[in-house]
Amino acid sequence: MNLSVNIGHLKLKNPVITASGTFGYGEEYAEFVDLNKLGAIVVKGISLKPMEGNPSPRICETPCGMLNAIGLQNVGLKDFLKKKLPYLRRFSTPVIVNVLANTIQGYVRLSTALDDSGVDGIELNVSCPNVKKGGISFGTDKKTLAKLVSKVRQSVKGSVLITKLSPNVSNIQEFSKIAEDSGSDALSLINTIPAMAIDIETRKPRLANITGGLSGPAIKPIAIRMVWESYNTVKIPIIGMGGIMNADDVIEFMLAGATAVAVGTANFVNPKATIEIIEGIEQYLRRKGINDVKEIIGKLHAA
Amino acid sequence: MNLSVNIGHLKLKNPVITASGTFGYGEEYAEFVDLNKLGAIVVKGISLKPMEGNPSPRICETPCGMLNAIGLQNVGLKDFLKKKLPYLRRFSTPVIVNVLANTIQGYVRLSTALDDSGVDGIELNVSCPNVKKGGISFGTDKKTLAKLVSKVRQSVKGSVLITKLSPNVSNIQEFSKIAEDSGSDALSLINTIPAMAIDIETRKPRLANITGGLSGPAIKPIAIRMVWESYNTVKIPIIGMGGIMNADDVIEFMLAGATAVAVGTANFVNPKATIEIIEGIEQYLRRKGINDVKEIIGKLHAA
Amino acid sequence: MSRFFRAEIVSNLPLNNKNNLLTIKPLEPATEPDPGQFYMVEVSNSKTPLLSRPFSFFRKTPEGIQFLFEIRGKGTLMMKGFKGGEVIHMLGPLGRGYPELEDDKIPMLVAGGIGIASIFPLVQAFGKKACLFYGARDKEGLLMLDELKGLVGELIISTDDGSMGRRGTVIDVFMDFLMQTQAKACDYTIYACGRKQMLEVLSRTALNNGIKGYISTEENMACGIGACLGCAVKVKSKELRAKSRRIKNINSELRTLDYELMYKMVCKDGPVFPLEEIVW
Amino acid sequence: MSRFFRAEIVSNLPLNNKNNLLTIKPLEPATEPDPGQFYMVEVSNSKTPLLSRPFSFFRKTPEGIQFLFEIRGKGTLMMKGFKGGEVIHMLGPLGRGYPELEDDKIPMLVAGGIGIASIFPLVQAFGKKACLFYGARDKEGLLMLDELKGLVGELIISTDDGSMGRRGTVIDVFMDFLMQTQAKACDYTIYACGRKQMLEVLSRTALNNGIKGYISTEENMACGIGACLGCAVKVKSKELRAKSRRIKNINSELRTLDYELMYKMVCKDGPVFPLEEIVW
Ligand SMILES: Cc1cc2nc3c(=O)[nH]c(=O)nc-3n(C[C@H](O)[C@H](O)[C@H](O)COP(=O)(O)OP(=O)(O)OC[C@H]3O[C@@H](n4cnc5c(N)ncnc54)[C@H](O)[C@@H]3O)c2cc1C
Ligand SMILES: Cc1cc2nc3c(=O)[nH]c(=O)nc-3n(C[C@H](O)[C@H](O)[C@H](O)COP(=O)(O)OP(=O)(O)OC[C@H]3O[C@@H](n4cnc5c(N)ncnc54)[C@H](O)[C@@H]3O)c2cc1C
Ligand SMILES: Cc1cc2nc3c(=O)[nH]c(=O)nc-3n(C[C@H](O)[C@H](O)[C@H](O)COP(=O)(O)O)c2cc1C
Ligand SMILES: Cc1cc2nc3c(=O)[nH]c(=O)nc-3n(C[C@H](O)[C@H](O)[C@H](O)COP(=O)(O)O)c2cc1C
Ligand code: FES
Ligand code: FES
Repeated sequence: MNLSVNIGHLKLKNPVITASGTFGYGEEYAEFVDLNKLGAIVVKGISLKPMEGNPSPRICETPCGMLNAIGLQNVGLKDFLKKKLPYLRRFSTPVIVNVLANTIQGYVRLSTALDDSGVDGIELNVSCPNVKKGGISFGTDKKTLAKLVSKVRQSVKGSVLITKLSPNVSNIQEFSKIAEDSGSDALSLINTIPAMAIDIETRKPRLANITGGLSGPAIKPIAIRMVWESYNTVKIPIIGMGGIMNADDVIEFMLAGATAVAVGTANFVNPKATIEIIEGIEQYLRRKGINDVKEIIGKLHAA
Repeated sequence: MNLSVNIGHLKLKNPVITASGTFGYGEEYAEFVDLNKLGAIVVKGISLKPMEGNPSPRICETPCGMLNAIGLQNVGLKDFLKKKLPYLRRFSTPVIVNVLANTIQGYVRLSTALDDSGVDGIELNVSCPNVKKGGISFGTDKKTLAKLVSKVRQSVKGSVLITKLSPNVSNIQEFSKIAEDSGSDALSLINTIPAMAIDIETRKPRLANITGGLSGPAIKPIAIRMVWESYNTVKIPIIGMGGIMNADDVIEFMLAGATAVAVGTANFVNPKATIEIIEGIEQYLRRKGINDVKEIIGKLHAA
Repeated sequence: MSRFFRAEIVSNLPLNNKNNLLTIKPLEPATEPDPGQFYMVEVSNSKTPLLSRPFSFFRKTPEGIQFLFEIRGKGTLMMKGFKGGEVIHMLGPLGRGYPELEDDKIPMLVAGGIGIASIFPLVQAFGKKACLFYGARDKEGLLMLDELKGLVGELIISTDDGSMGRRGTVIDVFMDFLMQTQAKACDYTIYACGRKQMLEVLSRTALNNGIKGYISTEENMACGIGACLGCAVKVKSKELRAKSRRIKNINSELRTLDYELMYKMVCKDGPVFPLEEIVW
Repeated sequence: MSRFFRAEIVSNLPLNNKNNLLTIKPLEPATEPDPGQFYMVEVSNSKTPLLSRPFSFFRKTPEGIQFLFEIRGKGTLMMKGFKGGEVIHMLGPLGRGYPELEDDKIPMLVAGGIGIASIFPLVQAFGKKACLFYGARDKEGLLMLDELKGLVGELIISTDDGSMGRRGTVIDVFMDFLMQTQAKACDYTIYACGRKQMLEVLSRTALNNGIKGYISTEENMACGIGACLGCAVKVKSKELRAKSRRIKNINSELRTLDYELMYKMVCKDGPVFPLEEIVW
């Protein structure tokens, strides 16, 4: 049975990727997961300089989901290349680095350095606040997004360039098209959805940062819809994510048009989730008598 | 203890309203709920002409939520005034009519007729597709929204004018401000979020309409965030809704800045939900030694 | 006396690994159900699954109200876990049940699989004068046979795989019966419950043979009381109904009729409808 | 041998209406826990609540691994419903436990409320040479007293409402003790677990009196293994730690230090930290 899929010129053993920020730098899960078995590993978002992150509480639970406001804590580009990347290189699995900055130049410098370092993929997290634009995120302003992606495109040669769109837009098709036209090799969606929870006893927000990003099964129907809308608009492959807990969820995303998927919050609930999901996909295909997982991509019977 | 709140010049016995489309035309729930006890009743969205609605399946369940694509089935303005309104008039509870159209003129004609009929409030459902604009919803285009609300404003004299914003926007503050500046007496948020689910056995979408609106506890954190952002932007009262299942959820919405709340999906799970919630609010206030519910509006300790 | 009441689980007996017999006792005064009516059952008080699930009134015993349920997905899987003594919320009886039988008519009961749950009260009501066609995928799917044998006049059993009774669908068997029978088609009244495809074929057959009858339909439900408009089923308007005797599929016509309310709600106007009323 | 394993509920004994003693038996070879380590417990396989909850290793018995838990919210309420025979997933042992005691030192164990769960293994390890300060809101909150009496050298009990032992917080009692004691402060090593406020006051007191020690901290958790970065606790950098002996609140300084990683993860670097390391 063939589980392999292609994201741009990158060939994945199978469609199951780890979602940025939910799988650490890979090493944290090596005890539970044979990293060689994964389709690809996307690491926690990296910035030029190390970032301290937000005060606690950084996470809290919500109905069928969770909020997080980690504040993009990360070791920074230098330490990532020196301390984290070498470890990941020991595995045959492609490494995709999620990058974040608050200026376009920042994204360009990061991407250039990572491209030179030979990472397999670069995922632009465009949900970050743009300091030049008074903090509104790159991913919700069409012109800015176009400029950002095309600038980065020029400097990225070897790595696959993936744009991780913000779900916080009225019309995901438009933004998908912009990312494609600006030179992305693939799209990732969806990122967490801005949300908030309040402790009615203390009257305090449940997160020190007040608002945070909603992830988990709660957002799956929104993610499925966006993947499907995006699939009907662009030709480049889509990495679908948002609330994937098991293989059935993956099949749902792929039928909606995802070429690959990313597993996020599920890793926290079950550190072996990615592996069990890969096995589950095989079982589904076997049960349905399908020998190539690519056959189900976008094969929703909508009529 | 004082539970009353004001929405524009409309005084509600308590902050608990029924969410449009989830409480029929009131009569369906009269067997379970003393309609006189409610803060207000918002009826199913009304259009000029009766609407047939979508084929089945119209609803399906999702993690901590549900999707619906009813297709705006309703009896139409004429039958509503003749057959439904008289019944509701028998109760002391204010009646708010949710209206929908696919042209600005449509909204204006509906609102004028309803205003003349003396209903207490008119709630503009601006999430409907705008035929003039190729079907993109009124609520996601700033100019259109401004035009729609101000035009309706001119023709609405007696009724309180409420704009029910679409959650499907990047920046709810902007749209809240537009609705306020265009003359809304109050805001309702949030409406359902566009979403989708697929049956992986049949490969068919779970809704005949393919996509539908996500409601229920899953969307509560998104709704709370939008109410809070909106509260920090406008002066007019906000009717908060989205996943309210119990009194604790209501307190959370009010701390975030809602003056009143609407209970939707919860009615399906528990037809007595609204009444139990009103009792629950009283208990909370008593426990906290608060004698006026207005004291908690927007009283989030954010620092 | 409210139709939304708390009920105690008296027992939850597994009939086999796919079907359970659930008995509940209302803890508050509750309304008496009619044959064909149903209840919305709260699957979990932790609200996952969120929505209640509809189940037909199966039987009333001294212990309480009984339901037959088939394990299909999340909700029914959790219901399999119901334990005696637990308390759940229920809403019902709901909807319109099966109409009375006109005197001089012979009741033909047709049950596919778990559809027997809805038909059973009719078996009790009509007793010996009833003729029951009861089919399932395999013999695992045939429930309560001993009780049924004792009650009905004629019990004709079938399974798709032939593991019990006649091989074939309940419809095949029903057709054969129509061939042989002496009685005139118009002497019969059909009462049927089962999967959509079965009800569709049955209705067409009935219409073609001029047999009147009633079928119990299913749609996903949320409120159960006609408020959410979620459980719509397409029905024919009066004028169209006449035509439909001749026309196989009239969806085409329907689509062209503007602003005619062509939908009824399974939970409120149904679940039981005259078989000629439904649009397939 | 994986730290993520399936475990069978052996028993789930209510000690009173707010606290339970849970005993589980790993169904796969599992790692031995150290005092102060914890496990992530799957609350419900229906995934609501979604996230596992962290609980300190309390005791190992022939029956299995034991946990003491207090019913606080949704998750622990569902755990109250755990029945013998049920199978759940667990992740652990996790984090860094309490360091060994330096020879010539006297262990002072301080437990606030359910914090006793984490301290108990130390009681077993240090036995008679340990002195345990154990406080709770009321006597309902004081658990396992008989076992404790038998084990520790000195057991000093207190309740906020005075319903048992001394009236006052465990800290008040601890301070009084420091006044009277002959031994030099530096002879002691504190091991403490309890609510934030208690640990903060205790740490300040200890610092002011030059007593070394360790405290077990709490933050909301998702992954339990240092991957989500959700359970951050603010710690002092080496250079700042020196100062802090004098400075009460040094958050101000911290904020100004650019790009210094000032956070550690409770689940991975902790939950136990040297008490001078934490920033309050
Ligand atoms: C009026 C009425 C009476 C019914 N009486 C009985 C009965 O007596 N015994 C019995 O076993 N079942 C009965 N059903 C069907 C029963 O309600 C569904 O099997 C049940 O809701 C499935 O829930 P689930 O969570 O297990 O499945 P889900 O996980 O919700 O879905 C599993 C499968 O069941 C289908 N399904 C879900 N809800 C319904 C529904 N309301 N109707 C039909 N299919 C559905 C889904 O489309 C899916 O294919 C009745 C349905 C209706 C509308
Ligand atoms: C390392 C560690 C060890 C622990 N050991 C024990 C133990 O041995 N026995 C015990 O009873 N409890 C222990 N706790 C606390 C326990 O994890 C929480 O009480 C539990 O997660 C609450 O879950 P809930 O769903 O009932 O409450 P929720 O509904 O999640 O919340 C109820 C209240 O508990 C608070 N809470 C939620 N999660 C945590 C958490 N991880 N830490 C602290 N407070 C929390 C919430 O902020 C809220 O105020 C430990 C916590 C940590 C971090
Ligand atoms: C704790 C946490 C941290 C995350 N950090 C990042 C990040 O650094 N960069 C990014 O692009 N997405 C980040 N995400 C978003 C996830 O990659 C993913 O898009 C989202 O969680 C939806 O998937 P899920 O529902 O399976 O978790 C994070 C999510 C979580 C829960
Ligand atoms: C079945 C259903 C029908 C609805 N119909 C309408 C409608 O006609 N007009 C409208 O403005 N909102 C409608 N809504 C949205 C609700 O009024 C409410 O905004 C949304 O469901 C969020 O609240 P909830 O999570 O409590 O249900 C409908 C929601 C549901 C579930
Ligand atoms: S289930 Fe709500 S109308 Fe039928
Ligand atoms: S809980 Fe995830 S890092 Fe500690």
